[in-house]
Amino acid sequence: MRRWPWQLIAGAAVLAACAGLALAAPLFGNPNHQDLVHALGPTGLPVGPSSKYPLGADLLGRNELVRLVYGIRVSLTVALVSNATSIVIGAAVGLLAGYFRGPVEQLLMRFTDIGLALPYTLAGLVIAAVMSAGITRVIVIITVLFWSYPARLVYGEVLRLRGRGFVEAGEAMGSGGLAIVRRHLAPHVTSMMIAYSPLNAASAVAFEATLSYLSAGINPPTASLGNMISDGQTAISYAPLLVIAPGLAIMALTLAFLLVGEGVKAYNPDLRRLSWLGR
Amino acid sequence: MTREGSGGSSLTASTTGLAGEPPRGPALEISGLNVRYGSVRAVVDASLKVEAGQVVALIGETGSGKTSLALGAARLLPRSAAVSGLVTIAGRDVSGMSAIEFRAIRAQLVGCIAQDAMAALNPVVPVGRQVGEVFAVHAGMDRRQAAEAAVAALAQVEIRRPDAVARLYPHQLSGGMRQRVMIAMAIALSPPLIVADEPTTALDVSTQAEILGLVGDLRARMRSGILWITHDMGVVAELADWAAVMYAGQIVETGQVEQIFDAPAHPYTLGLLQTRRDLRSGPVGAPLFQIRGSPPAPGEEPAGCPFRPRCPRATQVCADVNPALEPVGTTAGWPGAGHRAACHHSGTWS
Amino acid sequence: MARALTRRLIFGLIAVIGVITLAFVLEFVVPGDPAKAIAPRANSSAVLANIRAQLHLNQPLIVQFADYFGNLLRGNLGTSYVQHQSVTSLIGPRLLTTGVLALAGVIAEVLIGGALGILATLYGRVRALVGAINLTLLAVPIFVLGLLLLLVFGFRLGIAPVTGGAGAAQLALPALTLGLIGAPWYAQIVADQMQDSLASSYVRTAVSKGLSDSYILRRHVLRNVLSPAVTMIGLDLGSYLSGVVTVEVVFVWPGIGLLAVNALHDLDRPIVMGTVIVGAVAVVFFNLVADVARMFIDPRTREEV
Amino acid sequence: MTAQTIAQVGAPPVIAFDQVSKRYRGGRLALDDITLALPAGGSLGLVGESGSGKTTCVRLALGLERPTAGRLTFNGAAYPSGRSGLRPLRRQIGFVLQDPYDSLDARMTVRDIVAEPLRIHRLPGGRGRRGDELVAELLGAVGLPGADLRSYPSRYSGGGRQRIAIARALIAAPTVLVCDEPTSSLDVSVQSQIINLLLDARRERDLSMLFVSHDLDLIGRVADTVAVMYGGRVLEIGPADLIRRSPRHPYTRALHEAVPADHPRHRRLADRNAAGGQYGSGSPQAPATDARDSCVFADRCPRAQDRCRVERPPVIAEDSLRSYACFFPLSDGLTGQQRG
Repeated sequence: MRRWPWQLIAGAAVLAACAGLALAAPLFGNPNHQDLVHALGPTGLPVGPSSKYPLGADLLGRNELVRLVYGIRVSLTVALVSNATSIVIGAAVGLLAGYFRGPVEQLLMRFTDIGLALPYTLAGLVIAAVMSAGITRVIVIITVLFWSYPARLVYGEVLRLRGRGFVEAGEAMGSGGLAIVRRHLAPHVTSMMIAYSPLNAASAVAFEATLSYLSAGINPPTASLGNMISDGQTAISYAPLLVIAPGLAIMALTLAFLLVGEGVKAYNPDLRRLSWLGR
Repeated sequence: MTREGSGGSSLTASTTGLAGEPPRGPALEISGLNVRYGSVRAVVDASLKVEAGQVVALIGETGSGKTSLALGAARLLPRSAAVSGLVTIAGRDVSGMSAIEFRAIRAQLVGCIAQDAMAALNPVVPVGRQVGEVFAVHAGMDRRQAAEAAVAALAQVEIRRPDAVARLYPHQLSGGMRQRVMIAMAIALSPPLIVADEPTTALDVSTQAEILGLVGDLRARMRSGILWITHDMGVVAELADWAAVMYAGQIVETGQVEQIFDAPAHPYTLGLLQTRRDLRSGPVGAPLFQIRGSPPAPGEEPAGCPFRPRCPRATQVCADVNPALEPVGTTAGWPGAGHRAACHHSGTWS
Repeated sequence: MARALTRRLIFGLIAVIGVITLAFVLEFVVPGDPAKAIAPRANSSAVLANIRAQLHLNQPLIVQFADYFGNLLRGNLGTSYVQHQSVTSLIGPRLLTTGVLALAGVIAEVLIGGALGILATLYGRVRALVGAINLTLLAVPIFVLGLLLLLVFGFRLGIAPVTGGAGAAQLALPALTLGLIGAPWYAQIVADQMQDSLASSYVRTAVSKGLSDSYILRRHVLRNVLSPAVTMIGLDLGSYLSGVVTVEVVFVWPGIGLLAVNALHDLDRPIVMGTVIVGAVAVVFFNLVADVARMFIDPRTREEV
Repeated sequence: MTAQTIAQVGAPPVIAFDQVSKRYRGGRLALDDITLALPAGGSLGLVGESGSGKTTCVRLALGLERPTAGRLTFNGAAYPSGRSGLRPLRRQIGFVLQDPYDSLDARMTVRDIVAEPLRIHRLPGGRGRRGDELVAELLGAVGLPGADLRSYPSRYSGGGRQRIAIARALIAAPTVLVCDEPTSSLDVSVQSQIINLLLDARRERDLSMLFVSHDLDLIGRVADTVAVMYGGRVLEIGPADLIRRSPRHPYTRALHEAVPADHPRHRRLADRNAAGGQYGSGSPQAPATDARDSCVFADRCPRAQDRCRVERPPVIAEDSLRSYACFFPLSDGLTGQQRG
């Protein structure tokens, strides 16, 4: 086997660490426990970092570190689930539309067009208004908004593949329609989706945080990296950690997914670029 | 270079050449050229000469190094290629020049014709402008003059309605038309050397015939030397005065075309000729003549003569010593012909 | 060429109609009684029933949708429940404000991204650094970047205003946020296209014609890089014009996004519908504009059916 | 006579085109009233330049396209429609396509590629060891003995991949071999090896063969009967050596004259007069294929007269073996070319 590229190793390591944290979350304590006596100082302001509160306390006297760990757990769950749902739906739509031309294709692709025409964040807010806060809401929103782009990618790829010699050879050998999809189209589409999904997961993490920040995702008291930032925003001048810590956590998680994506791309060696000028 | 009368009318209205020097010496002289891509040696110690007004065919199959040699000489290989050896064009030592220095005069020295004109022409720029920019940059013409010179150049290569064609984009032209545009670009400044990399391989046989006819016609009018890369012995027969056969990065035979066809002195050359002759005259359904085995993979350099594994008369010496390019006995060759081959048994083949 | 464009236009219209239908259905599933939104202080149910009757709210969904769609075709987006003004009069000026931000954002991302892409392609030494910058910018969510810029340039250095509003000074930070968020996408496109172009046979032909590096970059490479970048610009302009909600919220930039967010909180259905429709139309319109632009840049796309 | 065996003389043609036309969605007429027949046990060569319609004939023969007019028959019966209907027919057709880098699925192992026809038609050997042996044996027969069954196509050269494609074409014991320019993207020396493999396979397995190429010389060596195509029509059909030595249609002769000489002494293209702009490829676009009632070669033909531009030449059968579509055919007297 070729050596794993460093990006893949680094990204996977960070993801593993986050997953570890997520699973061990309960060991850190109760994210909603308020300790008004110790957590808040004499003037009612949250106490800074200390041994008991490594990241300090938030405005309601809760342990910021515990909430951060639960926030990571939420973001990771949302990213993995909504990434899977949006890609499975998108790939299926793209594959069906690409292979069964005619009315099926037109119907599916017009739905994809609608998905792509939706004003991104706004549509998320509108859907949010319709559902009660929580992880399921965020996953539904992300799935509804994220499936159309992979669908368009897969549709284009299937159209290109249909023209390729080996697909026509499959047909000329007498292979049935579904057999061609299963044996020739699906593997190529799968490897394309494997390369795309880290990018999709990274966008899901960022979008979940954005939705929660706009209180259209996971609302307090449940801890989410997004709503922790919107809560901490008011204390930005005297307790910046309440914004910086969740911010960095989101970036770490997103970066981990992106690195995995870069690693996957680097793993299958496409042609090295030749160049005739430039330094 | 200002052109003396020499019968052929100068191709374009005014070409300010290399400070007025008339062309001196051979169009191209290569000695000891090596091209390496990383650890893979594509061209090994190759030497070759193209006289003014002469067509030299560089023959070889995929991976023989023929393209690396020709483009290496014209300094058109990507930066990842390590090129060494002496290259002089029209008497000027080009290999010694810096990139900037060479760039200034390269268009006046060597014109290049690529194999796939579709890829070699910019898809989003009208062909007229792509021809005209040579004049604009090097012949000091303004935009309008360059456009006129471009239309004249297109007319030179027998394109009907050149003014209309000049406004079209490459994808709107037929294969033959695109190749004519490439030729027009290459001969724009009547350079002493033309390097053509299999220009007719991608064309239909009737279009190829026209392009060969056109090149034959231009050759008579221009005094340029042409280095023509091909793997088709028919094209060599049609166009070349002199031929060099390459195998596994080395020149294995070189000589006048008649000598090569009448008395090939290297088994690979003989094999190529027999393959084509048998293809054209053998009975229907009978097996075709074939050179057994396959060429060495890039980077793989067997001991001794590279052709040994495929040679019907290989002996022990062939396995030990890689034969150098030696003159073939004058009896078999033409008097003073310079027919040379890299084979321990070169005299026994014809 | 016209056939290809009309086909795209029809698909675009279908998409817009689809968005309208979807938004309309969603709006009606929204819990809460619009009548209360109109007269929050009214306590007697009679008054509320009267309002509901006036707005035909008790008629079946289909009739209300047909009614709404009919008005829409006549350019009447209805009246805001809360501000009792026509939706168009509310959205109009806001559209301009968001438009200015969208344009500034796109210009910023093209310049920053383009520069990063060109640097990464031409100067090998810088490539890893640009790669790291791209990854970092991709990893940071838009509101985190916004807050960071606000924290640094607003609070700490005091250069940029921290209060909302749509003045030129207030434009800098939100536009920079958009620019930095979009930059990696453009850097990627420009780098990929430039590398393809520099490795292409037509650049080798240009080199063989003794043209200078800068001439080749300007006259041969640039145009081939423009085409995919233009498609991306069309996509971005379309999506930004539907209100860069997050940036507008973080910087309190009075555009459509902010209007929509508030309208959602106030259950002001016509405004929300209005902004969604404007958004969808913007996306479709600018995709078409990008297609036309691409046809001028790359003649091969003219014949594409 | 041709290599047709006695037993099959009376049998219906394996593949027959009966006044077949094909117009693509964009309006382009790729085939215009084609009548051709691949006799049982025989071999038919289609030769023509790009845009002549020869590849469309292959696509119709493989059932990848349906004719817009006329009838296609396989062993006398009409081509069924739909994938399931075509399956039994497709089992009998082995094919080798032009681009070895495109016709093999880069994600499948060599074993799965070659054994795919067995799995499609549920023949023994689709899976498991029995299949491995079958594949290994066939790979040996096509010049890849001891090839690693678990390797991927990317490891093989153009010639190697074409051998894998031939093994795939033969594994389900077809009765017909359809080859669409199988060697045009290979080197000349590799071409001979691949062509010899195809000729051996045809002889050993008694296959009929439809062979398509732009290379006149190659067609003359591979096919008993040759059909010359241009602009979507058949201009001439006849035995390979007669087509070469004494063509009837001016286009056939023009094609032969365009082939480069054998020896520098017989050089004729490079000195202008022989081929001086005869084909006028200086004109921008490809031949108009929609010239309904005129000879499609009229605007490039040196012998063209008014009649050729207003009337479509019917197909004239000179005898049981030869036919051509030309008002002013060449007679035997004019050999027309000096052969090297």
